[in-house]
Amino acid sequence: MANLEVELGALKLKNPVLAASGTFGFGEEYSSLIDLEKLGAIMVKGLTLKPRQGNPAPRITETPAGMLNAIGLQNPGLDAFLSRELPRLIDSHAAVIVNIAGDTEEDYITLARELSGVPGIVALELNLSCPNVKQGGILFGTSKMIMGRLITKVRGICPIPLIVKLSPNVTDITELAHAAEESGADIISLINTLKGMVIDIKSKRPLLGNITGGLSGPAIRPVAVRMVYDVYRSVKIPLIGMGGIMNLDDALQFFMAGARAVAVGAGNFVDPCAMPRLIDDLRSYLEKEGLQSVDEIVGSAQI
Amino acid sequence: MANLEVELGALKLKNPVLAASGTFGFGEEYSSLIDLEKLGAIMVKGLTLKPRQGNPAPRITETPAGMLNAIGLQNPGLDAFLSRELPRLIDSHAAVIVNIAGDTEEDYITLARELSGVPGIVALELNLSCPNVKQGGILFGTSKMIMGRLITKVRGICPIPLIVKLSPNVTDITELAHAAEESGADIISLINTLKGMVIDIKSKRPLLGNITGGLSGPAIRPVAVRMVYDVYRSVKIPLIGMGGIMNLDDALQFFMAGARAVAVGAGNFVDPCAMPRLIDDLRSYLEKEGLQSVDEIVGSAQI
Amino acid sequence: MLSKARVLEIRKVSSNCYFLLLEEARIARESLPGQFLHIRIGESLTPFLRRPFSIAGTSPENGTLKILFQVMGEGTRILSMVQKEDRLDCLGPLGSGFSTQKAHNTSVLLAGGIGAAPLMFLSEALLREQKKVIFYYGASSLEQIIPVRSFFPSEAEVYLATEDGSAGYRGFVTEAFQEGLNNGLKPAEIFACGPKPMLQKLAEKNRDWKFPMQISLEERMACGIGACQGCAVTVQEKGETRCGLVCRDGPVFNWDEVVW
Amino acid sequence: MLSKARVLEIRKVSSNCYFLLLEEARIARESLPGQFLHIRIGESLTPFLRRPFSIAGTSPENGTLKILFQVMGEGTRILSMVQKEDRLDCLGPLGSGFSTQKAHNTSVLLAGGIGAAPLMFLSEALLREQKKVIFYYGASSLEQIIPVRSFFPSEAEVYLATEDGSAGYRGFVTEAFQEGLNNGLKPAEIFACGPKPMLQKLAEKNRDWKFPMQISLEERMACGIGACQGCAVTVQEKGETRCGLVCRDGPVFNWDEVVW
Ligand SMILES: Cc1cc2nc3c(=O)[nH]c(=O)nc-3n(C[C@H](O)[C@H](O)[C@H](O)COP(=O)(O)OP(=O)(O)OC[C@H]3O[C@@H](n4cnc5c(N)ncnc54)[C@H](O)[C@@H]3O)c2cc1C
Ligand SMILES: Cc1cc2nc3c(=O)[nH]c(=O)nc-3n(C[C@H](O)[C@H](O)[C@H](O)COP(=O)(O)OP(=O)(O)OC[C@H]3O[C@@H](n4cnc5c(N)ncnc54)[C@H](O)[C@@H]3O)c2cc1C
Ligand SMILES: Cc1cc2nc3c(=O)[nH]c(=O)nc-3n(C[C@H](O)[C@H](O)[C@H](O)COP(=O)(O)O)c2cc1C
Ligand SMILES: Cc1cc2nc3c(=O)[nH]c(=O)nc-3n(C[C@H](O)[C@H](O)[C@H](O)COP(=O)(O)O)c2cc1C
Ligand code: FES
Ligand code: FES
Repeated sequence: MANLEVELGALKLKNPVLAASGTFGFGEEYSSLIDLEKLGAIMVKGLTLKPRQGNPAPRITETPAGMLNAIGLQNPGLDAFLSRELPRLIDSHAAVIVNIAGDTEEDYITLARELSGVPGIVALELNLSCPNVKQGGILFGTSKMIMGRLITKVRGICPIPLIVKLSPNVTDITELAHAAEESGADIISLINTLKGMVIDIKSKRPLLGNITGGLSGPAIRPVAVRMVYDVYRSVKIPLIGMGGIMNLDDALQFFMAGARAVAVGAGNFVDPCAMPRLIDDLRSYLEKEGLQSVDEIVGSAQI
Repeated sequence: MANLEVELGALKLKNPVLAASGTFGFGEEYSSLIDLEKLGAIMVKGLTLKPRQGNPAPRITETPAGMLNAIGLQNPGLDAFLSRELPRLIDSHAAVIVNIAGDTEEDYITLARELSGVPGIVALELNLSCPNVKQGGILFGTSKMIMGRLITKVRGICPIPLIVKLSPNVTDITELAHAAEESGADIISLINTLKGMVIDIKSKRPLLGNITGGLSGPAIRPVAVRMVYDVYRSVKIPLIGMGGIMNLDDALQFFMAGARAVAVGAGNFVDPCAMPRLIDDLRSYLEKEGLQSVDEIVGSAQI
Repeated sequence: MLSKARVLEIRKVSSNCYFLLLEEARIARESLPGQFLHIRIGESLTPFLRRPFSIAGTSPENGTLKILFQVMGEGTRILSMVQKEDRLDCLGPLGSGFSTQKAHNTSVLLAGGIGAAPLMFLSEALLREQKKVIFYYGASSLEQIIPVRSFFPSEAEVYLATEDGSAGYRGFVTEAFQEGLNNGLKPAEIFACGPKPMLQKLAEKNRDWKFPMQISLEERMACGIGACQGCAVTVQEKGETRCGLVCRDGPVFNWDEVVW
Repeated sequence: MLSKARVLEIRKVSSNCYFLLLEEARIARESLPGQFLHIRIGESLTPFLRRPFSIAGTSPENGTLKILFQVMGEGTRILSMVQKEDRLDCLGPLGSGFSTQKAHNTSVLLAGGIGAAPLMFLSEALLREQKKVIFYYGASSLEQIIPVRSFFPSEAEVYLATEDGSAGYRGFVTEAFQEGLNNGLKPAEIFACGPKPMLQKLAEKNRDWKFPMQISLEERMACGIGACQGCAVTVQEKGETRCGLVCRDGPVFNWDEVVW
């Protein structure tokens, strides 16, 4: 039987199929549908220091071959996560990656300090799509300088693998990937959602309560594959690819572009069994192709 | 009967429905299918000074709710355009907007000089998605500075309305829109295609001969609507919106977001009659809603 | 929770509503009135997301269940073209159901349009509990009315209201119900499902009436199981507001929980 | 150029090929062998683009035409589910057709797989011109073979080749044809359609043979009418290479025009 284990630097995963942050809650919701232990890891819903209420409704709408979401990081906050959500996740034997977000550098640092010692948490993922309130609202993820400084600081106090999640809403993602690597990121995950909006032509108003939202799903897959392909050439650290993955064929594009692991996001909503099936299909694919491990196809489409 | 005429500054169009550059050739190909005179204008295939062969095959592939193209600006060059294509367009009574592209500032300036006096050409559209060979290949459309300087120069020698077409592959499109306005653009058109790629998992190679291509079609519509919405707030000059428009409902989103005219691109491939039908449907819509002109809904979704 | 249900019957029941009879033993057995199924429409990427539909009745003995749906957009248009023997990918039953009081009493069911669907299922449960069921059902016109008599247990009293007066009371179903109250109707509890303005109106009125009242809400859904936080509705509990999820905390809420 | 063709018949003719009989008088009247239709698959946004299919025959008197297609991916899978009386949105006939010589002579038609489709149409025209038609048809195995006899005029001589030898000659159709040549076959002209490797092989061989030969190419298409420059193929004319368009300059090319 082919071995699905992958090593992303110091992060060892039983297989390279992860649940993308924000699309899998804290795992519990899906536990009656699938065996959480089977997944490579669960990247839990974006966590902030204090609980957040999130954005006004409507928060989601469908778009051609995709969806927009403007959840607004609704989450129960650090304390409730540690006392209520994490124990349940650990009980289910899932590997947990915590996606953290904040409005200031201090938020990130506090979260990283509180979380990185906790047993059961295998890595942290920095969600940089939040506006930096101290720097006039510039997103952490769109400025090399602001991002680099944040990563350096978090790196300093975080003994576990640090994943930096890149936003696609930038002119040159390779530049930011490079800055993330230089500043000490162990792994890069990409892509987060593309900024988009839908207008309700009946009411002549933006449909989402938050006006704009993040576009995800198969619609953005070509953009995501391209970014993984480009970033693979500019950094040496491993990549986690995501954006519109629904099945094995989609995932293979990401591996071949250069991702060492993939995450399924909106695809979970359409098919709650997408991840376990992808894991099985990936194993069959490796066996059929006579491959020992996924590593043999990582970046194979690079020319 | 509702009046479909629109004025985009000095550019008066009989209606606000245009053919997007590169998707409608030089009009001739569609002339047996639709009456070219009926269209607001035809933005012809990107024109360069010298003829271009374009990229190796395959040049297109389908993606979820969209397509990728990497035509590579194949075109017959300025001379053949003036002697062969333009006369036919003029015979068909179409309003012609010429989309021009170059590798150097001089290319753009020469094209603008040669084209802007020619009867039958109602405006020029600057396609800024080409790499600036003199500036180390930075795209004209991704740097405020390079773009601003180019526009200022072209503006100086171009007596007819000047449209600047913005690329969506940037961190902050409003900044570039603002720079375009400051430098003398009369109209902004947006969006061009998003950079993307597809990997052929059988051959483990990028599918397109050019490796990457431009993503268009309904998949990108939410991104396009958002950019029109944002740019509308940051400039005073009129906008031509495009990106995934297939029908009236799609076009209305763009008008309400702030576009005074819209262009249909990939939609023409799927339904060659999309534009004439959109024009008829728009007229019926205005009448049903008791509106005098499209101006009454332009930007109506802004809040 | 994920099953392929077999289509036994699909039938048009009004100008824009369809009746769907599905066979899936587990869902038929487990479903409670007020719960819903999250159904995948075709296998194409457009429409992308699943669509939620209330369960309109079950027959656990036969392993079958009913759905009533209205054609609204692309998804329901495609659903209306399924054929006998097709398989529908159904996630569910999901959400919390209606809870009914222990005592024998008079229950009033108020439905606007396709909101009738979950109340049909509920009426069967109430009748089994030996309650008197009075059903007020409103639609915009006669042709939009589902032939309730063929879906509703015959023991239920049914009152129709149409906005154009083409059948039953002329006006809104809330007004028809108000008339009933004026004529001495004494509901012990109310269950309502319909368009938001109707429910909002009822909640307003109920500040005077003060009947026990449960309402079933709709919101756009992605996951349907509480994972994405997409279907948020602001709810209040003891003066404090928080974010509730229609798919998990609802779709049935107490009338005074919802912040409109 | 844009018509809604009525589906008169759809039928499976091999393990993965379907026959489609359409009614559309204008297309039936105007089509030439070698031309194709650009067909919209359903009304959903996925699949997004139209799909090109060769016209496999027409009956101008009845206003009907034939298509033969193979299920390759999503688009053809959906097309295989159309039903009698459905309407298909067809753009065409498009492209240039085969041109045939004036003289009476022996024409050899070489098809690989679904490449047989345009050659069926062509064979009818050739037979009307009183020519002798010899058809070499290859597929990977028996079950992939379309029952040519029921689609091909009985006057045509037919030779089969399968890669696994399950029917006819064991090997590639090009090899079967070579054997024919070895046995004295003297074609006056050749028409070929099939997978790229087969056509490339033929073009190579023809540098020795030097038969007049036309081949029909495939390329991914968006517009189908020469507007998008998407279906480029490099062609040469008098030593100069330029970019040709399969949809407009082709799909039929002279064998020595194409730069492989
Ligand atoms: C818990 C629940 C139970 C439901 N039960 C039923 C039922 O039994 N029968 C029935 O016919 N319908 C029911 N609905 C509504 C049904 O889900 C929508 O009508 C359907 O999803 C529309 O899909 P569409 O693709 O046809 O329309 P779309 O093209 O997606 O939308 C058409 C219109 O419907 C509105 N809409 C879309 N999705 C929703 C949604 N989730 N909630 C509210 N409005 C929406 C949109 O604003 C739009 O105006 C229920 C909804 C919920 C949340
Ligand atoms: C001029 C012309 C005439 C044709 N005539 C016929 C015919 O008579 N019968 C028939 O069955 N097929 C014909 N084809 C091929 C047919 O168009 C493709 O098989 C079809 O578009 C595949 O669609 P899909 O959605 O099923 O597959 P997709 O999912 O789009 O692709 C499946 C596979 O088919 C390949 N493919 C897709 N589109 C094309 C294309 N345009 N050209 C070549 N390869 C492609 C892809 O590389 C992929 O591997 C013709 C193609 C052309 C260009
Ligand atoms: C409903 C929803 C909520 C999301 N929330 C988060 C989040 O909290 N943190 C984060 O980093 N990404 C979040 N994302 C982005 C996803 O993790 C993922 O990067 C993106 O959706 C692209 O993958 P997909 O196309 O497979 O969905 C969210 C996406 C969706 C659809
Ligand atoms: C095949 C193709 C060729 C294109 N060529 C050009 C071009 O030459 N110049 C240009 O400015 N834009 C070009 N575009 C971009 C379109 O004009 C348009 O901006 C983009 O496709 C978004 O619109 P759509 O989604 O309606 O296609 C091209 C698009 C396509 C699909
Ligand atoms: S639909 Fe995802 S939380 Fe309710
Ligand atoms: S498909 Fe557009 S030019 Fe051939």
